[in-house]
Amino acid sequence: MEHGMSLPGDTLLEMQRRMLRIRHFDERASKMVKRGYIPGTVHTSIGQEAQVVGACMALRQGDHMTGNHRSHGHPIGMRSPLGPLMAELAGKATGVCKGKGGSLHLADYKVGSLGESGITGSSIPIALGAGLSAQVLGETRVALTFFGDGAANQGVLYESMNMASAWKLPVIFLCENNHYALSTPAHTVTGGRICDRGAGFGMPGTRVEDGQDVLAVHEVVAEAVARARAGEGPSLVEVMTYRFREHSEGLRINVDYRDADERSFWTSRDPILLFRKALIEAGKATAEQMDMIEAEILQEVEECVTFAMESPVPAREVAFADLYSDPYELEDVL
Amino acid sequence: MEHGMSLPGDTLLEMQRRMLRIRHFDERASKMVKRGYIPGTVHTSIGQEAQVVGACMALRQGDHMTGNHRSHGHPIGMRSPLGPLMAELAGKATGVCKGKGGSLHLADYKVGSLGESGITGSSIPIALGAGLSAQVLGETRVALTFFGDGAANQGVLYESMNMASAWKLPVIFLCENNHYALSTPAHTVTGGRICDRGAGFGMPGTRVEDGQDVLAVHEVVAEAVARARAGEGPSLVEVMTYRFREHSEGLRINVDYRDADERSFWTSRDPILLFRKALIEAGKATAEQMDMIEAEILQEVEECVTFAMESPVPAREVAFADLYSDPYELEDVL
Amino acid sequence: MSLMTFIGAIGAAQQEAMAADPRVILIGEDVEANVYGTTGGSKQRAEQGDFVQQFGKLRIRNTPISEEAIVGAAIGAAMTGLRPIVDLSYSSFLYMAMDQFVNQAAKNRYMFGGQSRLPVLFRSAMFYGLNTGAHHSDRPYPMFMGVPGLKVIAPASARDAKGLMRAAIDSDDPVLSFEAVPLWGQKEEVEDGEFTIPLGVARTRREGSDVTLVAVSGSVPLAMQAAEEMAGRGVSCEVIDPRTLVPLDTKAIVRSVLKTGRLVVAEPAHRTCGAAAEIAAVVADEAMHALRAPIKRVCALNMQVPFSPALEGEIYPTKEGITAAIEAVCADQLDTRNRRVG
Amino acid sequence: MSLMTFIGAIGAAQQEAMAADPRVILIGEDVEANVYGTTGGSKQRAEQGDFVQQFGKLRIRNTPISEEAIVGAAIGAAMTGLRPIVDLSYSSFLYMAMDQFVNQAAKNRYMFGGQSRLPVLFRSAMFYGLNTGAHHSDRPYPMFMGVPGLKVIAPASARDAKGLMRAAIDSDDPVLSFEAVPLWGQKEEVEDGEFTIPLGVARTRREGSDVTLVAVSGSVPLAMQAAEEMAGRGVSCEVIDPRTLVPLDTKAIVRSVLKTGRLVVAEPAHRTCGAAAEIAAVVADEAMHALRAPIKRVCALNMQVPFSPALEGEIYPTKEGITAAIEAVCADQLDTRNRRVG
Ligand SMILES: Cc1ncc(C[n+]2csc(CCOP(=O)(O)OP(=O)(O)O)c2C)c(N)n1
Ligand SMILES: Cc1ncc(C[n+]2csc(CCOP(=O)(O)OP(=O)(O)O)c2C)c(N)n1
Ligand SMILES: [Mg+2]
Ligand SMILES: [Mg+2]
Repeated sequence: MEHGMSLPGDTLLEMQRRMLRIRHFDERASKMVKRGYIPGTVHTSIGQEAQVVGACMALRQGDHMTGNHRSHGHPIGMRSPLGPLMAELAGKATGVCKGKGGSLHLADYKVGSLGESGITGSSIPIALGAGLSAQVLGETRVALTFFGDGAANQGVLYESMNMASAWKLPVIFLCENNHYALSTPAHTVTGGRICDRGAGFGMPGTRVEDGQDVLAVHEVVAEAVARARAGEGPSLVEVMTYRFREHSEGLRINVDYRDADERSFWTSRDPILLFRKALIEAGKATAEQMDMIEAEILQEVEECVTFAMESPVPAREVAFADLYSDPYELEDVL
Repeated sequence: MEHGMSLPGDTLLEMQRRMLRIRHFDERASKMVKRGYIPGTVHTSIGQEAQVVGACMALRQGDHMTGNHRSHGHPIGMRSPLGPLMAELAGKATGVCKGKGGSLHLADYKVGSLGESGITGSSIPIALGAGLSAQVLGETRVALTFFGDGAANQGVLYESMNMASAWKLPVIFLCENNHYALSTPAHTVTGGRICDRGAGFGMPGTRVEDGQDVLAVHEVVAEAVARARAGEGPSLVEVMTYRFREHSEGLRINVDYRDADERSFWTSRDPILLFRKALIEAGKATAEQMDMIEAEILQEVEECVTFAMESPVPAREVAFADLYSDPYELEDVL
Repeated sequence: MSLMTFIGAIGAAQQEAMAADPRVILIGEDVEANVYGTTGGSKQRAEQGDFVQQFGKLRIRNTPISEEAIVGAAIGAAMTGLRPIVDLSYSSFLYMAMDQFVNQAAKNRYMFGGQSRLPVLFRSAMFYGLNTGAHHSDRPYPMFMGVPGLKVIAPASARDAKGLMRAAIDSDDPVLSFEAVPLWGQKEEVEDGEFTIPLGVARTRREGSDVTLVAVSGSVPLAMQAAEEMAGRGVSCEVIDPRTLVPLDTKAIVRSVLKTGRLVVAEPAHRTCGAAAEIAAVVADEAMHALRAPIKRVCALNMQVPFSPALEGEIYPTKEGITAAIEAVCADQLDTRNRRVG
Repeated sequence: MSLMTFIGAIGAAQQEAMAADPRVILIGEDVEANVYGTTGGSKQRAEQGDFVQQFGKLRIRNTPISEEAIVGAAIGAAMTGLRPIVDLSYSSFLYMAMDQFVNQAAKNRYMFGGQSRLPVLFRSAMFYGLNTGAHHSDRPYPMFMGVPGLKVIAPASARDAKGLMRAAIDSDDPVLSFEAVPLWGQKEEVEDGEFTIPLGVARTRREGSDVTLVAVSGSVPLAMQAAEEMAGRGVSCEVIDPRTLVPLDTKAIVRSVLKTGRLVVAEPAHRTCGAAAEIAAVVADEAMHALRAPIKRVCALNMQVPFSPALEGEIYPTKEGITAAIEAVCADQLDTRNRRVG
């Protein structure tokens, strides 16, 4: 991790903060699902925090991001306030989407989060469009889209990569390769390596072998962002990582599709612990400071839970708002 | 062309025959459109005969093929009888699809032609399925799918390549790169090179630079077929070629999207003339023999036109047949 | 006969069809690990194991997440000798493969003058009402009803699921099966062993004389409850479950309306251009002279599906909605009865 | 006012909208070379050149053949500041992008609690009846009518095309425009310069008292001919063109049926679950008491589209089919008239 340690101390600590926010937010969300406070299910990013934060921290205010069903980490990585996110998961009126989106469909336009997607691959061309508008309007913003190794088999990804490349759009295609799509091992359904697919579409394709190292991810994504911002076109980045939990909270799969050795290898590479150690070793912070940061984050998460729990459920009329932009007659849609 | 000249003389002459069949069939079809004997429009393969025939001759009876809107060459290349093809174009009862398909939707299951497609890219996964059935049923047949440089930007191609690769299916993906999709130059809408897209999906991707050389095409495709038949999986082949005519017969495009130099460079590389010369030079046939072959083909084409012209139009009831396999009550669908 | 759940019946139909014919294969995302519950082993014959153990990985296979290629490959495989069952899991994912459904599955046989056979079944589950949000709650069957060349089934009970599923697998045409997840746990007595229920034959779930209640898929139990309730109030409902939407048993529906003179249609799809619209239009043509009241539809609102449990219930048809519609069309009836009683 | 063709009106609406607002861009396959006829120059202002010359390649661009990404990119661009017009050429190609239409365009604004604006217009042309075979003859608008969140227009005249197109471009919601190619050459007097026609307002093309004839898109001229013919036979038809299908002006239709007591609906889409089914169902609910005859639909048969000119004519609605439907619902009327005359 030496390399990225030259980043400003603030930035380094902010990375750890965001990873901790994702971890503790998701830990709490998981518990709330089990207790019935969150309806439906959630997909946690636990274990994948470095990959999310390393990428998001390479963006700046004004940039855009789209994501997928593993959906909390992305907006948290963009620094979306936790309260409305947790309230959204709980289906409350104060949710970031007024309780109408839920876990799979978080979006916080204020931080550039254009929307997570329950449909794998479906939000990829949305980021392409954000790149297109940047180019036409002459704005120097970029767009990054997160998708999994499973979603990397959706054709729309290659249509989008091709168009971004032909038009030199400022888009970063970021594949979160956590080795599985639900119960399906990536190697059984993937021809070749995902990172190698960039070249055929005229863009760099880079694999971050150690996706548990937030600085390694950040370095590669920052390069892709710089390239995009400079008008040199899109990049494909594949980050190798692992989810520590089941595909979604509460899902039980009877077949043992991930073996114990593999699991323990990866859990020994907890991105948050690794970075904590690295920061301390590099003298960027003391253990005490790190503990304090973690305590702060725990407090923040606690508050977001309280906010969510204490918020009211949406009023009935909310179900009938926001379908169209112009006021429409309710009888037309009811 | 020296290389392939070691093929049996019969095979070489059959190649030329098939190319001539395509050429003269399409020449006649073009005239018949102008005179109103063929309704709608047709897309000719004139100029691209080497690419079509070089590929089809690498297949054998029992193999499958799917194609696209540039649709006559493919079944002719598979040795589908000309009469029912021309009758189909003319919308006659004796058409290979009973007059219900038309130029865009030729299919002749007897020769393994599973169907051309008016929707670009749409018939690619059909060939994938033919590869899947071969594998499951333990048959050694292969499936080849033709698509253009334009269709190479459809996502379903990459989904299909990936699945074929992951499952090692006997499929050959053959891109007919004639440099344009309708009025759109390939280089303006294509990121990277199409042939380079094979690698990222775990399969060889080969470009035939001289797609006007039927033997060059044949050699590369034969290798891909051998690989597929041996259970080693799919291949991507990109053949560089050129259409001598407008996108479709009768279409007028006001913008001059193909410059004269480019056009004359390519028309100087007429695949049929090139191969004729090569055959004669290699002593495989005399000029007289070649003339005789061409005369035979012209005769065959003449007969197919007569057949088409003299055939009756389909009876009204034909419009209501073949929607489902089981006899259904007409009132249900009318 | 054994008591069987709806989802168990689907598994059984698949298992029997695969055992009967080696050309039947099953593909889909995560089918090997039985994530969606229809490719596991049965309790009665635990020693056989799950589908992978019974039929092997050549015939049971996990696909990449590539719906368009999955559907296309199944079509191509059907055209060349297999009889694929495709598990598309959520109905919301069908859109990814729309071109293959409409332009290939539905059109090939016709366009090619009858040269192709397309024995392929596409299963998908409608997970509505479960707080999964707008991306996982679709009930898109009406879109496919309007595509000639496709057949569409929507069973609403375990026995119907098993019999129709098998008929669909045995059909030489492409069939789409839409299964309402709220029904998965429902139980019914089902014949042991193989049997089929022909496509295109409605099931009269309850006979009645005052109003015809046509209910589709997940709306069937709601309609039955409403009918029961209305019976207590003196209104006799005939409940018809079409079971297959293409072909649609319009004769049975029209016959019933000719008897009752009234029609209410309930279904979980959005109202506009839904199956209920089609059924209403057929009846307004063929049984107009017998109609004694307006035709009422009780459908999902023309609204997207909100996530919050506080909101989602507003969208779908309810027993109360069906009851209100029956009341509206039987207003005179109810008045009369009330007067008679009073 | 100038006499303008339908296709010319579309070009004019696009040109004016692009001139008025730099955020309007136009993307699609082969739009630079004006292959589909709506991005060329106008004769009156030849010096301006075609759209590329007027607006530059940044705003007019040929796309790869990647409908799903095109539609998605347009949605994303609309969400981030542009107002794209997407030319998808043939309506038959929309299926390729179905996921983006349904799961992104229709749902985003709602799911995200109103955070997104989606000012984007998707144009496509229905080339039916032109012997292009089943892959190029679709009229799939009913599929989109059933997707809440989308708006759908289907103009049937030059003036309507221009005004509705511009209203669609100015709308902050995703709009799909379906244009019947058989109408492209039709001419009408059209205002010079910019104007809009509000979405959701039907146009009464002809007033009448005996039967309401609702006709959609390419069926409008057929309905007008049928009405003219029937007028000669003593039947007075009121012809209504809804013009926009979502929102649908049900009030105008119901009002007319309340007056005439009879309804015939004609449209070029397949019958099952079409716009005609929806309109019939609305009327069978809201105007049942006024109906004096069955509601008749005159639609494309539930059949795929054959290529041969000897066959294709069998599939679509015709003037004769509409006339026959009017005769059927006005049978008593015609009898009476005949008796009066005789
Ligand atoms: C179009 C579509 N197909 C299938 C699914 C069901 N599904 C949800 S998540 C998932 C696995 C996704 O795997 P990957 O993209 O690798 O992301 P991960 O869950 O591993 O982060 C599947 C199959 C879906 N949501 N959308
Ligand atoms: C899905 C779809 N989009 C667009 C079209 C319209 N179209 C027909 S052929 C064509 C160009 C195809 O180019 P290419 O694949 O290179 O084949 P070529 O015509 O050059 O042989 C286009 C855009 C179509 N038929 N289908
Ligand atoms: Mg994954
Ligand atoms: Mg081309």
